This record gives sequence, C-alpha cells and structure tokens, in this order.
Amino acid sequence: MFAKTLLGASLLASMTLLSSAALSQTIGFSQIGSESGWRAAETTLTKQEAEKRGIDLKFSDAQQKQENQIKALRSFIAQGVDAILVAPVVATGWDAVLKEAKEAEIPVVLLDRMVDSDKDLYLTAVGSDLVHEGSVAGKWLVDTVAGKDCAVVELQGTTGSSPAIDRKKGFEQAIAGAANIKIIRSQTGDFTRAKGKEVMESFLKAENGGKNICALYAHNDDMAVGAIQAIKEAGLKPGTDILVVSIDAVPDIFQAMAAGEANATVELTPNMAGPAFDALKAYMDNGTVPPKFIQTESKLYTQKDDPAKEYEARKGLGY
Amino acid sequence: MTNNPTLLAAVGLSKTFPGTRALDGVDFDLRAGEVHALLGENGAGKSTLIKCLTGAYRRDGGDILLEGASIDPRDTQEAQRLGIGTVYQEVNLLPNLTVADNLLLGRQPRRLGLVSRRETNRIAREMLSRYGLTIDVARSLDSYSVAIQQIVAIARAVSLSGKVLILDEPTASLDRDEVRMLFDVVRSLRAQGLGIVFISHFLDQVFDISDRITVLRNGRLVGVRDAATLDRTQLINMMLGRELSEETRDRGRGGFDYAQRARIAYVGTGRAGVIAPFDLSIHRGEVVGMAGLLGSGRTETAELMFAAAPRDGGSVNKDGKPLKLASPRDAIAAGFGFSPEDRKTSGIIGDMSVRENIVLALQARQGWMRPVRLSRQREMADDYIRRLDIRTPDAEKPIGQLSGGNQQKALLARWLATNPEFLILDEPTRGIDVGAHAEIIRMIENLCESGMSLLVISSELDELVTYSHRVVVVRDRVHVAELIGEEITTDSIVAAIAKPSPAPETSA
Amino acid sequence: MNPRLLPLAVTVLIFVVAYAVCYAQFPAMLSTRVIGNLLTDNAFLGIAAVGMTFVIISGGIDLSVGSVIAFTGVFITVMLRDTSLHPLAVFAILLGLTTLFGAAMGMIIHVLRMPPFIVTLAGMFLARGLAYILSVDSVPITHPFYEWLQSLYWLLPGKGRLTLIGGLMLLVFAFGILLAHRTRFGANVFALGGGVQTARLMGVPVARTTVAIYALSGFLAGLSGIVFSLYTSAGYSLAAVGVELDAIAAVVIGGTLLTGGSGFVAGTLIGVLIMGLIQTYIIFDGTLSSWWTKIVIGALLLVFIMLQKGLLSLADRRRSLRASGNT
Amino acid sequence: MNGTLARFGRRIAPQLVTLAVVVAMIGIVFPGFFDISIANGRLYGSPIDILNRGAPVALLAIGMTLVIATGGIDLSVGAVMAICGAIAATLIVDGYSLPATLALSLGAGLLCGLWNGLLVAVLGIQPIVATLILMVAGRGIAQLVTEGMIRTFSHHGFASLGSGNLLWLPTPVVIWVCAGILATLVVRRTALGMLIEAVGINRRASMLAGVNARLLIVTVYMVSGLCAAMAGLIVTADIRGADANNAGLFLELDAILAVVVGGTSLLGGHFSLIASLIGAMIIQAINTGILVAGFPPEFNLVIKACIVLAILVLQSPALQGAAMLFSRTKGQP
Repeated sequence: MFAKTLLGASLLASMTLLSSAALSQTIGFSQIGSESGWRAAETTLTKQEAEKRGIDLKFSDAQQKQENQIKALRSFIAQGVDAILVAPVVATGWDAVLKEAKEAEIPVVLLDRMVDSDKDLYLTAVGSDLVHEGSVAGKWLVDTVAGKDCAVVELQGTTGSSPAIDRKKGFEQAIAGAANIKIIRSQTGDFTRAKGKEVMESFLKAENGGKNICALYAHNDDMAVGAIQAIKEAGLKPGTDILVVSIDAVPDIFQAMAAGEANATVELTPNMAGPAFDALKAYMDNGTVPPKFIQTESKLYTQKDDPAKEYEARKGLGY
Repeated sequence: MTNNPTLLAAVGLSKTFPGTRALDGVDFDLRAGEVHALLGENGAGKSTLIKCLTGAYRRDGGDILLEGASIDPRDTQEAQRLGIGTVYQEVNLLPNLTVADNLLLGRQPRRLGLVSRRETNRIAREMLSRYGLTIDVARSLDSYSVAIQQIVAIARAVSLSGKVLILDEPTASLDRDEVRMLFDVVRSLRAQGLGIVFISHFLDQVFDISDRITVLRNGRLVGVRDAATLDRTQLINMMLGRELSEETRDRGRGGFDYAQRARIAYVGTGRAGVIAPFDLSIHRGEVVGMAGLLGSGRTETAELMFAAAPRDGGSVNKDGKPLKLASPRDAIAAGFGFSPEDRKTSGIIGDMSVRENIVLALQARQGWMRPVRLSRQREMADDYIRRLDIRTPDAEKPIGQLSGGNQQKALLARWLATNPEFLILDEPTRGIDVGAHAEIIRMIENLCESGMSLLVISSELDELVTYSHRVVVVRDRVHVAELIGEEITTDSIVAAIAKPSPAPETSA
Repeated sequence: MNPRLLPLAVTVLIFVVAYAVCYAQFPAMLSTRVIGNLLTDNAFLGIAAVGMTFVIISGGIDLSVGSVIAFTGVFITVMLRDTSLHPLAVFAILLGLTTLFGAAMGMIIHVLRMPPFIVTLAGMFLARGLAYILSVDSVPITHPFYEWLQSLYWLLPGKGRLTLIGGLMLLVFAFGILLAHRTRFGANVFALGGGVQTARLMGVPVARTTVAIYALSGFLAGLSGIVFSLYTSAGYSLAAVGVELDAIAAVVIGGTLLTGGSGFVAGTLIGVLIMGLIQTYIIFDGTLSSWWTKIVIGALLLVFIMLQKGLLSLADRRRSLRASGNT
Repeated sequence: MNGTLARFGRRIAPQLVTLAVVVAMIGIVFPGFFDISIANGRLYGSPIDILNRGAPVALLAIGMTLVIATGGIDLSVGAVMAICGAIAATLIVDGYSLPATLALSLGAGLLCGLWNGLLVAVLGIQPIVATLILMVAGRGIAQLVTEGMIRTFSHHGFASLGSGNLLWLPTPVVIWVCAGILATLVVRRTALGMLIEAVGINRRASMLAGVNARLLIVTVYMVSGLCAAMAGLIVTADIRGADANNAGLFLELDAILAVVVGGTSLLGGHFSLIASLIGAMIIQAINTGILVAGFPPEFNLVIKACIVLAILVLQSPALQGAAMLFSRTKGQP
C-alpha cells in the first residue's frame, strides 16, 4: 500500500509543483526554540515585522534540535517558499541542506548566529558581531575597575554554541591588556536562569563566600538574572560587591539595573528580521546582493541610561 | 495390549520439599500402546511425579527406567530428547507465534539462510494433517480454540520425543466435541505404540480413554487398576476416602431448625460456564461442608459467594435483608471472610511480616485513616500466634518463609481478627502436616460453637464428615446433592460424587 | 484477516488518511521532495527504531539509543580529527563498540535479572557521559569521504532526492523485516516476547537471544549515529536527546505491542513516517506551535494503546465465551 | 520500639553510607565544602545548596516511591512539572491571587495524576506505557500554556517559594522536608503504607483481603502528580519564570534513580520514603560536588552512571540470591 502511495506521489509531483505559484511572499523562519527570553522576543519581532510587510511567515520552532531545523528547512524548500530565515542552533552541519536550498534557488538568511559553511551557500547573515559584544563587555569592565585588581567569574552559554565561544573570545581579548583582571572560574550555565543561579551559587561557595569575586560576566542576561539572585541570597550586594555585566539587554536586566543590582549589558537587538526582510526585498526586487554580514549595533547600556525607561519600552515584546 | 512391554517405569520414587514429602516411594509403570491415567486430588503427588519424569525436578530417591535403561533427565529438554514429551493444561506454547512456528520453533527449514515460510508451513500442515487437522498454520496460535492448541502442542511433543506422551489435564477447558476430537488423536497415537500418561479430574473421560489407572494420595501410591474392572465408587474411594476409615462423627451435632430463617441465603447465584445457579443458605453456628472433585466447581462457588468473581444475577440476603455484594470489600463489610485455596497467589502477601498479614483484612475494613496501632497489632499477632500455635520465631518474620500449615493458620488469624460472622475456607488443610491439620479441624469446631457460620471446602471426606452439619456435593459445575445430619458419611458423599452425570459426557 | 494484523492495518490507514488530509490542504505535500525528505530526515530515527522494534517485541526496552547516537557522532569526529584512520575504519571500530555496549547491557539484564528499563537508563547516562568526555563542542567533519557520501543521491522526478541515508534506512528496514520474520533468530525474539519461561521450555536459547537483541539494538544505534553524523556532518554530545522516546513512540504507533510478543518491523517504518508527516504538516502550516507534534504523538500513542488493549480483551472475551460453551 | 528503630537504621544504612562517602569525597576535593555561615538571615553553604537544589528531585521521589511501591512507575513527572509551572506563571501574570494560583496549579498536578491513575488502575494499561503518553504530550501542553515563551513574573510572594527563606533555610528545603515528613507520617501513622505495600507485593491477595487496590493505585499516581506540581512550582518560582522547555527535563529519570538508589525494588513492595529522599540527596550531592570541585561538568554523567551501576549491581536480585545462598550455606554447613 505504501509502495502505491509512493507511485502516486511521483506521478502527481510534477503537476503540483507547477501549480504552486505564490500570491504574496512566503518566507519560512526556522527558530531554534524558546529557551531564553531574548529568543522569544526575536520570534515576536520577526512575526511583527513580517506582518508589517505583508509577508506570509511560516514559523517553525525546532525545540533546540538541529535535526528539527534541518527538517524544517527541507520542508520549506519542498513547499517552495520564496526565502528562508534560519537562526541556527549550532554552527556545524548545514552544508547539505543549504546546498539544496541553493539548488532550489531559495535565498537563505542567517539570523543572529553564524554557520561554518561556505559563504556562497547563504545570501547574507544578520547578526551582531558576537566577538565584538564580548569585547564591549570586557572593555566596560576594564574601564570601570580602572586598574584595580579584579577577579572575574564567567557564566558561559551552552557549550559548543557560537555565542558561547565568541562572547568568551571577545571578552578575553578585551581584558588581555589589563593584567589586573583575571577570569578565575568559568562554567557553563546553559543560557538558562536556573543553571545560572545554580552555577553562581557554587562559584560563591568555592570563592570564599564570594568575597574573592569582583565581577561577574555572563554570556546572557538570563543567566545574570539567575546569578544576581544567588548573589543576593549569599548576603552580598550585586552591582556593588560584585559587578555584573552581561549581554542581550532583555527587560529583566534593566529592571535589575534600575534596582542597582546589575551594572551593564550589551544590547543584542532581537530585531534581526527587519534588516533581513529589507535585504531580501532589495535582492528579490532589484537583484541587489547584500553584504555577507549585516551587523546590528552592539550598544552598551549602563545604569546611567535610564534603565527603568528601557524596561518599559521592551517589556511588551514577549521577552 | 496389556502384554505390551514396559516403556517407562518409576521405581520407589521419592521427592521431599522443605516441610512436605511430596513423593514417598512411588512406583509407576507405563506400557507402550496404552493410555495410563494418573489420578489423585491436589497435593496427591501427580504433578511432582510428572515433573520428576520430565526432568523439571530432580528426584531424591528411586529410579526412572526408560525401555529398561536408567535415565536421569536434567531438564525437560533432555527428557524430550530421550523421548518423553509433555503437554500441559495451560498450553505451553507461545500464543503470539504462528501455529507453524510453534510446531517448528528452532527447527524451521531454511533456504539461503532464511527461514522458508512456505516450507515451514508445508511441514506444519503435514504434521497436523496426521491428526486430522486442516487449519491455516500461518495464523497465530491464539486465534484458535484451546482444543486445537492442545492438538498442536501434542503434535509438537510427539514430533520432538515420540515415545512417551504425558497429557497433564489437557481437557480442563475443552467442550464436549473438542474432547472427542482430542481423544481421537490420543487413540491414534496409542495405536501407533506410544505410551500415554493421562491426567484428568473428569472421571468420565478417564474411564472413556484409559486402559489402566494409577491413584496417588498424599504422595503415596494407592493402587493400580485396569480401567475395565474398576467402578466409579471404588475409584473415588481410592482417591478420597480411607477404605477402612472409622466414623469419627460426633452424633451430637446437627439438630438445626432448618425452618428458621438462615443467617445468609444465596438464591439463584451462578455464572454461565463457571457454575450453574444454586441456592445455598447457612445458619448461625453451622458448618456447611462442600465436597466434590477438583474442577467440579467448588472453588468457583466460593469465589462467587465472596464476590471475588462476577456472578450473573441472583440475590443474597443476610438476616432477611437484601445485601449488596459486588466486591470482596462488600463481603467483608457484611462480615464475611474467605481463605482461598491457592495460598501463594491469592492468600499471603509473601514479603510482608506475619503480623502485617494478620492485621491486613481488619485494617482494610477499617480504612487507611484508622490504623490499627502498632502495639495493638503486636498484641493481636502474638495472641494469634499463641492461640493458633503458629510456628514462627517472631511476628516480624516474612510470612513467605513459613511452612504451608503456618501460613494457613496465619491466614485464618487474618480473618478471625475481623471477627467474621461467616467464614469460607477453601481447602484449609491442604498440604500441611498432620499436627497442624488436627488443630485446624479443632479450630473449625470451636468457631462454629462460638456462633460463627462456616463453609468449608475439602477433599478430605472424613474431615468433612467430622465437622459438617450439612454437606453440599458439587459435580460438573452443578450443586447436585445436599446431605444433612445423619446422612453425612464418607460413603454417601462418595456415592453422590460418583453418580454418573445424567447425560454422560462421552457416551460411545 | 488475522486480527493480529489489525494494528498494522490501522497504522497504514492512519498514514494514508493523514497524508490525504495533508495533501488536500497543501498539494505540495505529495511532491517527491517531501517524500524524499521524509525518508532522509527520519533516516536516523528509522534505523534506531528498527533496533527498538526488536527490543520491544522481545518484551524489553532500550533507553540508551539517543545517547549512543550522540556518542557515535562525537567518537567519529574525534577519531577523524585526531587520527588518520579512514572513515570506513572508524565506522567499523565504532559499530564494534556500540554492538559490544548493547551486548553488555543485554548480558547484565539477563545475568543479573535486572529490569531493562533501569539497565538501559544507566547505559543512557554512560553513553552520553562518554560523549561529553570526548568533546563538548560541536565538531564539524570535513573529511572528503564524508562529503562524497553526502553528495550521493538519486534525483527523483520532481526534484525530490533519495539520499544515501534515506536509502540506507530502507535497506535496514528490509534487513529488519527479513531478520524478524524470516530467520530463526526473529522467531526466537517473538518467542521471548510471548513469555520467557515458555520460550525456555520450548528450547529457545534465552541468554544468547537476549544478548543478541540488545547487541543488535546497539549496532543499529551506532549505525543510526553514523547516519546522523552524515546528516549533520558534525559530532555533538548534545545531539539526539530524546530520540529513544521518538523511537518507542514510532514502534508503538507502528502496531507493535509495548508488552512484547507481537509487532511489525514494517509497521515501525510507517510509524516513523507518520511522525515525520505530522512534523512536516506543522512546518507547512507555519502557524501552529511545533509542540503540537508532541501532543498529537501522545494522542496517537493513546489511541494505539487503547486499540491494542481492546484487541486483547476482545480475544480474551472470545476465549472465555468459548470456555463457557463448556460441558 | 527499639527493634523498629534498629530495623529502620539497618534499612537506610547503605544509603547513609553512600551519602557520607560522596560528601566526604567532595570534602577532600574541595575543603571549603563544610563551611556553613549565616547570611541574609539564613544558613548558607554548600551542604545547604545540596538540600536546596535537590528539592525538585526529592519532591518527585516522594511520589515516585509510592508509585513504585505499588509496582508501577511514573514517567510523566518531568512533563507534569513543566505543565504546572507554566500554569502557575501564566495565572500569576494574569493577576490571579497567590492562593488561587497555587491551588489551581496543584490541582492541575492532581488532574495529571488522576489521568495516569485511571489509565493504570481502571483501564489496566501497563504503568510504563500509560505514563509515557503524558510524558510525550505533557511538555507540548506546557508549551501551549506559555505560548512558547518563558513566562516571567515578578510576584514576590510566589517567587519566595523558590528563593525565599524560612526558619534560616531556603524555602524549597523547608517544603520538601515538610512534604517528606508529612508523607512519611501519613503513610506510616496511618495504614496507607502497609496497604500500598500489600498491593505492590500481591494485588490479588490484597483485593481478596478487602484492600481497595484500584482506589489506592489512583491515589498514589495523584500523589505523584501533586509532588510533581510542587516541584514545578519551586522550579518556576526559583527563576521567576516558567521555562516549559527545560523545567523538569529528564528529572523523571533522576527521581526513579533516587528511589532505586533508596533501595526500593522496581517490582514494588516494601518502600522507604526516607531512603528515597537520601537517594535524591546522593544524586544532588554528586551534581553539586562536581560543580564546587571545579570538575568539568561533562564528567557528571559518567560518574553518575558508574555510581548508579555499582549500586544497582549490588542490589540486583541475582546477586542478592547468590548472597543469600552463600550465607545460608555458611549458616548450615
């Protein structure tokens, strides 16, 4: 019976492919998942931007699994979408499916994370320079401690993910010139609040109740928010006893900054889709080939930047 | 036929289990080309004998001779290779496999390394056609009736062994036509010169098919008879009675005013295919005995009365008021107790202590919110251990480690602790030693003197005669007779059991 | 029809109906691309599910599958990175390792009489732990042989492609079907599922078969891991989390009885395809939460378990009716 | 009474020894492990962290122990945690009062348990299969509740369930210890424990003795659902957000492990809640120990697997049978 289905399928295939002419633009978006607030905001903003432009957005949540993302990409290709956005969960393993997309002449735009495939295989990548983000955070710390000795603990992102690798690299580059700043402990907090809190607790225990720690660098705000709770529970004042710098600029970190519990965050804008849609439109309408990398701004926010206002501005985005 | 050479013989076979002597110097012989019935009540030693012959048990003493040579099979497979195949009541095949796979498991014909389905099925069909069976062998075994499954099992056993075939209660769940079909198969195998051991508790069938009959009781050989010269009453006497038993009956008993309202009255209780609807009432302080052969419907009656099995309609009255009786919980709430026949699977909670086993029913009745205090539990346990003389080092020993008799006493204690008005005891004296036996009988008498009503099921007729005010006889899933007072003698019970069914099952 | 075939028939029916519904809504669903994708994207799951089918038919369960897949990927990448062995040699070593791993679990289950659930749970921790120790990073595989393997596909009419791994899955299923239904080993697996005691009495080599079943599952998990590494051309210790559950679900949806003794390797293929179909539908729709996949699969599981339950009790009732005709 | 105490001591001795060994090993690798101070009005130190972080598994282990004692298993607890956490966060964000939120989410846990219990006790589906359904579907349901986001909230009352202090201890510790004590009292001071064990050992005999096995089985699955709901609330309150993705992921396996390490047989029967709770602490001690000792976390699973295997092999029926045979032959030459 299955064989019959297959046979029927191949017979019908040619007909159906011909008839799939799109009325409006259909764009597939393969999202990693909803593991952090930032990512949820990215999803919300992408949907909003698509609606603004009258794009029919096919959204697929991969539940943090690369195999699901590859499946989603293949399905988009089979469906004959006009373009594909993908926020890749890991950097590796995209060659085959990107080649397929290229052969089907469907442009692919990477969002917020890079892949290690050949640059020809995708139209462009929209993202912030992850290394740069790390170095902005590192530079802020160097400027803030101004030559005093400072022992830093680091909460890494999910092991093996490109933000974890690059944000670590950038931070280390920025503090390389400052002999007074040392990373004394570094562990993965999986980008989650719960793990950020748990790992920070163990850092505090391991470093004399936190008295040895001068600053915390977290690869994302969620871990920082978790760690701030751990610091408070340890009887220390986050933001004063231990400086807190992290990346992403999600609403909750502004709340913490307003309360004086966090010091700085580097913005990673969740609106990657806006520039991506613009680049796609230009490419499809006029054949304008965008640059291979569209960098979004990595703006530093500190307690001086009216965090309360920033919080209000962001809280509705589904972070 | 009777002059055929002896095929398989057991000489002075003995087997002891902790606490019981299951076989005590039993002799048995099987000739080629005969059907030899092996009879006895539960615990008589039939299955132990079979298991020794087929290698499932290792014997403690005696010898097994196959065609004159001493054998000592270590497992059933070895026995099979030697030529002894067995078919059990619970078909010991795999219901989920096809008929052909069941017949040829491990020996399927192969071509190019792959099992040839067609060839397998062909061989299987051929094997079955010898038994007059033409069925689709590619279907799974469980899509066929038990009778066909039995024949498949026989076909497999015969093809694997081919000298001796042991049929252990093969007809227990067959209907009349199926039995006839099975017997045709057995007769043709007999004609081929196989020696067949036939175990059954259906006496009609035994007389129908067997050439000789061996009876065991309590692990000992009672006797071997030619089927043709034996009558039913003699046979039942061999199985149940003591040929020379004294009448120990206390003639002072009885004298119940049966006109008075009974304490508990079942009307029209029964279940299709299990037990025919019956009426039964029990009075205050009365012991009703229940006699019948194994599989006659005794246990099923008890289960229905305790609502441990569903019944079709009928009503139950207690003290004249209708009683809702849908589950054992209802029965216990009404003051009933039930000590089942199969202690291990339905009676004891093996891993729990004697104390916990004793308080379980009381506790279950009180509900979990009202626990029996630990000190009270200990008191109760110690009290019953003393009163019933339960041999255990202390109340905290897991009951599974006690001997059968002591487990039985603890189960009795479980029900006595609930202070029941009506207690059902199914084979309370089975498989326990003589001392405990006597104590349990004494206890039954004491309980009824204290006003409790009892229903006691037993294969020990002289025991029933001793304590019963009334005896109900069950035969072929029907309550066939009720003996009251003076009528109760072992002879009258045996006669009631032996009376042939009104419509003989397998009339020629 | 043999009532035992009913679950399989229902599975096929559900698949066909589901496909028809999908087609009605999205005609592109019936393109060879989608069909090729179904095979390619679910190749690793399908191969692992074949092993799981054997384990479940025998009455056991294997929770270590997903972890073994992850371990395989990491092992291959590390070996290719740090040694100069040819990928084929690495494959051979790896398959030997995972087969041994499975055999060891089977041995523990049989000899120590421990529940398969717990033994394979420990195996699951162990395999993923070993993967972590080898490497926590996602390491790309850049060997030319890999690229060659990935470039192998057969272009179907309509631009669909039957890839090497998709084809391999079909081959494994063919092999599995033969093994289950056409060998003595297969019959023994079913026999174990029917009842270990009875099987032993009927002469089934219980120890050898048990060990072989888990070894087979280990081997196929390793093969599935190789396929996964071809699929993603990387090894990542966090990969394939929860694949064992998907495999179990596919096996049950494919009409195999979770209690063992009855099942179809071919049904598992349909089960895998049904699960792939649900995912594809949800992606095609583009507005449904992808988590509906899980809920639908849960519902399907319920349906199938109830169906099997119903069939069993039906068979029982038939038997007891027969018994009541007695005497 | 002394006999009971001694027996209880013997029962939990292996677990206590294992815990002591694990803790001692951590102490060797990380000498500051035993420092406990008072900060911010509560005790503070690594041992407290173990108690605190072990709360979800400890709570799950309570329900799981009872389920396993009846001969069942509950694979769905992780998913139920996610569901209840998601419901709680959503409700509190929507402005429901704390008591209403707690009541509704605990109710959801009970409902999940009821579903499992009905499948097992009434429909007679194998527990592992019955609870697999909710395990697969549950996380999807939780995601639908949160609409795929991490539902964050800032309700201090609710958050204090996860990160507040009570009696110088983190609230989760107080919750699981109280739940453990309460459960122990309920099963041991009433007859519940004995009836559960009876059903687990021999269901038919128990039913014939009048035990309402069906109700009892439904009840233990409901208790398991309730415990999972509490664990879900704690996890959610701790991070002030419902993470339907990660909340309780694979915790069912840890909970089953805690029960098995606690010496309760997967076949059902005798159980010890205290031993299961110690089992949960052993597992958490391994996790925390690896963190504070500065080991790379990748060793976590291998170490866990090895310890588990060792404990399992020691407890395996085959080995115990051999040991019993050995001691018997020694006893009676």
